[in-house]
Amino acid sequence: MSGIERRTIEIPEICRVEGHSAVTVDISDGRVANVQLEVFEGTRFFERIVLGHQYEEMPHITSRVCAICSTGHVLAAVRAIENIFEFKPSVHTNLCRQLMHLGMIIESHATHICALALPDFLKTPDLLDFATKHQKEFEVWTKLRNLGASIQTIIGGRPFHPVNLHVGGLSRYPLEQDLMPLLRILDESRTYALHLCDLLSGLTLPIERTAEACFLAVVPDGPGYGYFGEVVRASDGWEAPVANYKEYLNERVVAYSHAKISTHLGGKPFMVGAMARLFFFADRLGKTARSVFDKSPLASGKACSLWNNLAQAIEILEAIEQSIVFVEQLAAGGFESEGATHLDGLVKAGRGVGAVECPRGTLYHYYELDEKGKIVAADMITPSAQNTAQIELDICTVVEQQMALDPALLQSSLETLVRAYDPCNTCATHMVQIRSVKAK
Amino acid sequence: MTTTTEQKTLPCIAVESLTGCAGELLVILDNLEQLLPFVRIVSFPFAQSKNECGPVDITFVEGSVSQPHDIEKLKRIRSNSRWLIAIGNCAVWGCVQAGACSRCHVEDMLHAVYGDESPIKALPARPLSDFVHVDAMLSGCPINATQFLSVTASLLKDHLPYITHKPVCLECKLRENPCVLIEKNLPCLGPVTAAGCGALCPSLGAACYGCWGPCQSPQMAAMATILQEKGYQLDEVLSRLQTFGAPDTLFARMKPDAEVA
Amino acid sequence: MMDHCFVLAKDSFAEFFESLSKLGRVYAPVKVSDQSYSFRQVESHEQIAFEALRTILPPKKYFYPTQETILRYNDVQIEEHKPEIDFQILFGVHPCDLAGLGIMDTIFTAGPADSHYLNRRQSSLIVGLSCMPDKHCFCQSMGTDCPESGYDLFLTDIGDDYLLEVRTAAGVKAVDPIMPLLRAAGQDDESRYKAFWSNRAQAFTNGFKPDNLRSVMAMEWDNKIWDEMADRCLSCGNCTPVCPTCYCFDLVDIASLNGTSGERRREWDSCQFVGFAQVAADYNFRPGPVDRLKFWYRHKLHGFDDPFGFQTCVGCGRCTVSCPAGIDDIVSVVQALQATNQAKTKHDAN
Amino acid sequence: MMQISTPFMPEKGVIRSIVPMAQDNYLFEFKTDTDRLAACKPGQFVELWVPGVGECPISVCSGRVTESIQLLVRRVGRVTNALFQMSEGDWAGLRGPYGHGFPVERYKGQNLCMVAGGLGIAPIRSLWQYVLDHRQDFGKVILIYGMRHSDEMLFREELKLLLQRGDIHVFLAADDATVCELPPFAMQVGRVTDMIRQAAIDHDFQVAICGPPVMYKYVIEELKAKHVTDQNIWLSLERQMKCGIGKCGHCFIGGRFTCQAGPVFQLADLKFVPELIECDNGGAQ
Ligand SMILES: Cc1cc2nc3c(=O)[nH]c(=O)nc-3n(C[C@H](O)[C@H](O)[C@H](O)COP(=O)(O)OP(=O)(O)OC[C@H]3O[C@@H](n4cnc5c(N)ncnc54)[C@H](O)[C@@H]3O)c2cc1C
Ligand code: SF4
Ligand code: SF4
Ligand code: SF4
Repeated sequence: MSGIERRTIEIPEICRVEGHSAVTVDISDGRVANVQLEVFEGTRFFERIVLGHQYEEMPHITSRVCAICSTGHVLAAVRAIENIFEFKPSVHTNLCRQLMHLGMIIESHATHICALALPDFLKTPDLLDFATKHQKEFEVWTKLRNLGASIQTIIGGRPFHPVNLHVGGLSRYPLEQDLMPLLRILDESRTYALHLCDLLSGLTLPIERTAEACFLAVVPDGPGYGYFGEVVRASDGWEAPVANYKEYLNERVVAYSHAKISTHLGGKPFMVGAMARLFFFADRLGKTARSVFDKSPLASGKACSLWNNLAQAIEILEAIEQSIVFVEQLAAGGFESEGATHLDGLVKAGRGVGAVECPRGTLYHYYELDEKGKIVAADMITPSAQNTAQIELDICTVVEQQMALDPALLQSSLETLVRAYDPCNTCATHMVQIRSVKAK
Repeated sequence: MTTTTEQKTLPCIAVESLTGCAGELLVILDNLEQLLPFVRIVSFPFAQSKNECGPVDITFVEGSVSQPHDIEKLKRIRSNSRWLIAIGNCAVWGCVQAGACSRCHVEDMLHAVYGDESPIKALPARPLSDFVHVDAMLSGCPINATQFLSVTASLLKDHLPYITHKPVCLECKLRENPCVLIEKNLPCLGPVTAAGCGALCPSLGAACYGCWGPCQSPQMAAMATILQEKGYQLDEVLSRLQTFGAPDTLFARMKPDAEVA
Repeated sequence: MMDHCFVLAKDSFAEFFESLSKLGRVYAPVKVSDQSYSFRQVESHEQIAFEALRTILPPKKYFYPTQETILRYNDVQIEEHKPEIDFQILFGVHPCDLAGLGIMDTIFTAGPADSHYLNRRQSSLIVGLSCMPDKHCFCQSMGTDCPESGYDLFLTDIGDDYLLEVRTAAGVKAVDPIMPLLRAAGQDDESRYKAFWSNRAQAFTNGFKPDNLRSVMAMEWDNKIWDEMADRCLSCGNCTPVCPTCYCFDLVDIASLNGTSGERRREWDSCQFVGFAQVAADYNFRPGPVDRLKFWYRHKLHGFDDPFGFQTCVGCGRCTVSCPAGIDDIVSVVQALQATNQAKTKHDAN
Repeated sequence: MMQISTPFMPEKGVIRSIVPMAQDNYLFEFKTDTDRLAACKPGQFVELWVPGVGECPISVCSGRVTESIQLLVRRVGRVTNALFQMSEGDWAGLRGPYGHGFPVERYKGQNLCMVAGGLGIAPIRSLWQYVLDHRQDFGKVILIYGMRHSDEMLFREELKLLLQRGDIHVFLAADDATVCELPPFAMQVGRVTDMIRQAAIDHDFQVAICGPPVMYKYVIEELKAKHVTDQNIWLSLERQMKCGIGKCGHCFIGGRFTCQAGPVFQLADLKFVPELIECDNGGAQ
């Protein structure tokens, strides 16, 4: 072994991500020998937890996978089960669900950008620092978060872990007087989203280049920019129905992590999330978001993964515009007061997949029911699990570029990189914190 | 906003998490503006990267104990904290993962989710109070922000908060909701679930599914009897009652024919 | 007897309502689900559910809110919280609820009077309304079916008209603007009125006689019926907030984060909760559902005999319909107790 | 419209002194602006409020009318813990005095036996102070005070003086008296019931009792054995009391509000009260 320089970079716990995780990089003879993104959030076993429960409990149980994208889990579960029952929800229900989802996108992206990612760029390691030195950004965060929370509360009953979304429909539909006050807030919120877009486009990134990524995203149902669909598309030209997810996502268990790792079509790492969605569907954006996108570094199509945060800001802007449309449509459609649809006659045995584009990427829920509607098998594949392989690839690329740098700088680059993905370890089971970089 | 010098003399709080969905952390983040003038946040790994592990006045802990690492961390937190407060259903009851553990062995779960060769060490999910002394428990999934702030206010004065865990039915009736258990025969768990959410589900016409965990002295056997009379199968009833972590001990008094599966 | 009685044609009700709503906010029963009604604020007479028998919560909530602040404090002083009290009109209060309010009045005025309750009570106009009992009503048995007081105005449904009794000075003032709509009640009206009340008296079918409740309860204290009921009791407390005569509350301090100020609040409580009779060192005088259930029955049936000389159940049937376990059927429970008791005493006599 | 004021308004009571009596038992002296509280009768109580925490009923243990009142408080839970964190000069809220205390007028001219268990000594102390101030009005006077451990003895100095007086017969008993007191404390190992057996009590005595719920049943049995009638037995009862003025319902037993009709009851007056002394299964949950 003598003569060969070996060292290991360890980031034992990465802060400001959802959940607990760590990064280990082995460097041997000037080359990266091994990269591990370890998720050591305790195991949650949702695929097992749901067994034996009734289908109608799925939204409530699976929302507990993760608070921040609980709405996504609820909607994925609901879609999967409705697919089994071959049930088509009403137009009204769909509008409510879409609006709800946008509320989550706004809240989750805002929190991710402002609280988890921005402090890296603004160099404010603690909250009070952030709140006092960057009052504008703190305010933007508060306003957008509150907006997202209000939307989700009005539709779902509370800011997260919604109680009002069920298989079949809502238990109570929002009334005109609940929704209309949103319009004014939505209108004001554009400036906050634009502020984030400006701020993020103007950043100098600590990393020049990340590994080239293959993007995957669900093709939205309908013409606009959207988050629900039945077909997934990859940037290498391939397309498949989400129902076949098992064939194209290879989920495997790795020894070092509580999160499973996914690759696409036999081993290829890939990236899901805001950047992937914009890569495919920027042309579906509304006018305002589109013009921001066109001027941004994302427009080139091959951007550094760190721009994911900017992609999220653009999605916030788009979500605000879309929400205004949905609220207006709900108003125009009249406010029906149907209660949750009773599905009793439709319950049957079967299998179904529901895929939803969550803030961090595609989320798949799969269920198998018996004839009484009891869950006999389940599977959930979260975006963070899908991104893990790509993050490891990116880490590898960054370490090779910056190996010569001061270890503290390198560590900070790596943390920034990981945070850009906003890996949700709670989802993947939970995620990361950094204590030191040790060179052995 | 207070200046840095004043910050030094403020009570220190920490927000830590074990294994959970981070919901409580979000609730705290959402109420940060109200807290910041009165406390110094010395540790909050979810939201800041400069975290100390020195002594703190109040530590709020979210999440359940689900792996050996969590126990170590919890013990360290306990020894550093004057008040240790369990927040959220995971920390108070163990939430859905504990609920499942009472119906299935953790090894089986590991096997079911991660396959045969998994090196992962998992423990059956347990609430904090199974391992350390907990000064107060604030249930909720997620916790109620108003309740959290008033509990924090008490603790900042070094007073134990008043938390009663009366049933959801109380809040439901105070909001004058028609009872969905009676009128719609929905499997409402309001009678055995701790209040605090404001009877959210029944107020929307849906059944309470028990996300706040058991109320004080829940009558599980009676609840099971009544749901069975409404046509729900016993195994379904039990799995609903235990979904959000109600421990087996609460079912001890159930009649032999209603033995916990 | 028809001194202060007038006839209001049902066709004129809208105008009557209009005139009432000029005096203040009007609350009346509205339909909130297939089976339930609730007193809510109404803007138009069309919202009123005249067919409503019992609302989920009784009208006590307008005088004794489910939650209210009683004082605020800071580091130097304690300040009484004086709620803003607007004049309110309760329309459609049935005899049992009028009797219930009477009992609440007694409790809240006995000893040091409860100001919040009384202040609200004094700035209200109560308009009673006649009703036809269903199978759960037993106000007749409890002697609360024909109220003689507790209202300002009372409407009896006599076919196409209402017979409007004006009971108080406030009532006189309230009908003053609509006098042109009214005509004095005549003989025919009186007989229609009497016919209504006698028909109504016939409509009570359960034949429940609450005799000797005190001794029956005492002798049947260990009856196994209590244990059977307690096996089903959820301790959910639904029976108490819905009862027009349940008054229990909890007092709660809400401190502010600044460490110096806060408020004290009272909230409805229930004797069915395990913490209700618990004292220091976790000693509990009523630890089990059976203890609490018996306490409640006893309190309703003869609990107020001693201090006030009346029973606290007014026979509205709310507890019966609100109990998810179906065990708060006062009539059948007491009848069962009376039956065993009678058998026992006969046996002893022999 | 005339609006009346709420009866829930406490007065501010400034802590004048805090004297530890035994572990977790402190004697607090409060000064209020009015003398309404100081003029209370033996056995009455106040609602003590620690702002931000809550209220609890505490017996006034000073039987003499002075410008301040004394409360002996045991630290057991939320409110009492918070009180123990306060210092001289701080204020708490006080409402009262509430309830009917011991019927001292009816005791006059008769023999009196006072039985206290543990913390029950607090209201009994107000009674003995009254009795001593009007000693000539009473016949034979006996004080029986039981505690778990001799260390827990409250009002030690005053008891010393009582023992020296000679016109009042004092019995002290502890379940565990390993640290045996020097004279004048004639501490015996045993329970209050043993003391009652020893004491020269007959049907001619009025008996005032205050102690933990479990104690009453045995004390009453013992007194009956001595032919003391139900008319002459007076119990001070503990219940949860949120309001103290017969509204909140928590203390309601056998047709009456303990706070208003009690807390001192004549045993004869408690005809059918099933949960009077203790609950059926001893309070275990
Ligand atoms: C007439 C009277 C006189 C008394 N005199 C004295 C005296 O002189 N000195 C003294 O030290 N003590 C006295 N006590 C006892 C004293 O009132 C109690 O020790 C006191 O209430 C303890 O208050 P805490 O808040 O410290 O205790 P905690 O144990 O925290 O609770 C206080 C009360 O709140 C209630 N409570 C607790 N949990 C719940 C829940 N989940 N739901 C509803 N309620 C709940 C309990 O009933 C408990 O009694 C007296 C009691 C009475 C009735
Ligand atoms: S709906 Fe549920 S929570 Fe509400 S009263 Fe009925 S059982 Fe209780
Ligand atoms: S499930 Fe029950 S406890 Fe949870 S929000 Fe709904 S009503 Fe509240
Ligand atoms: S006890 Fe039941 S029937 Fe009687 S007044 Fe109360 S709610 Fe009505």
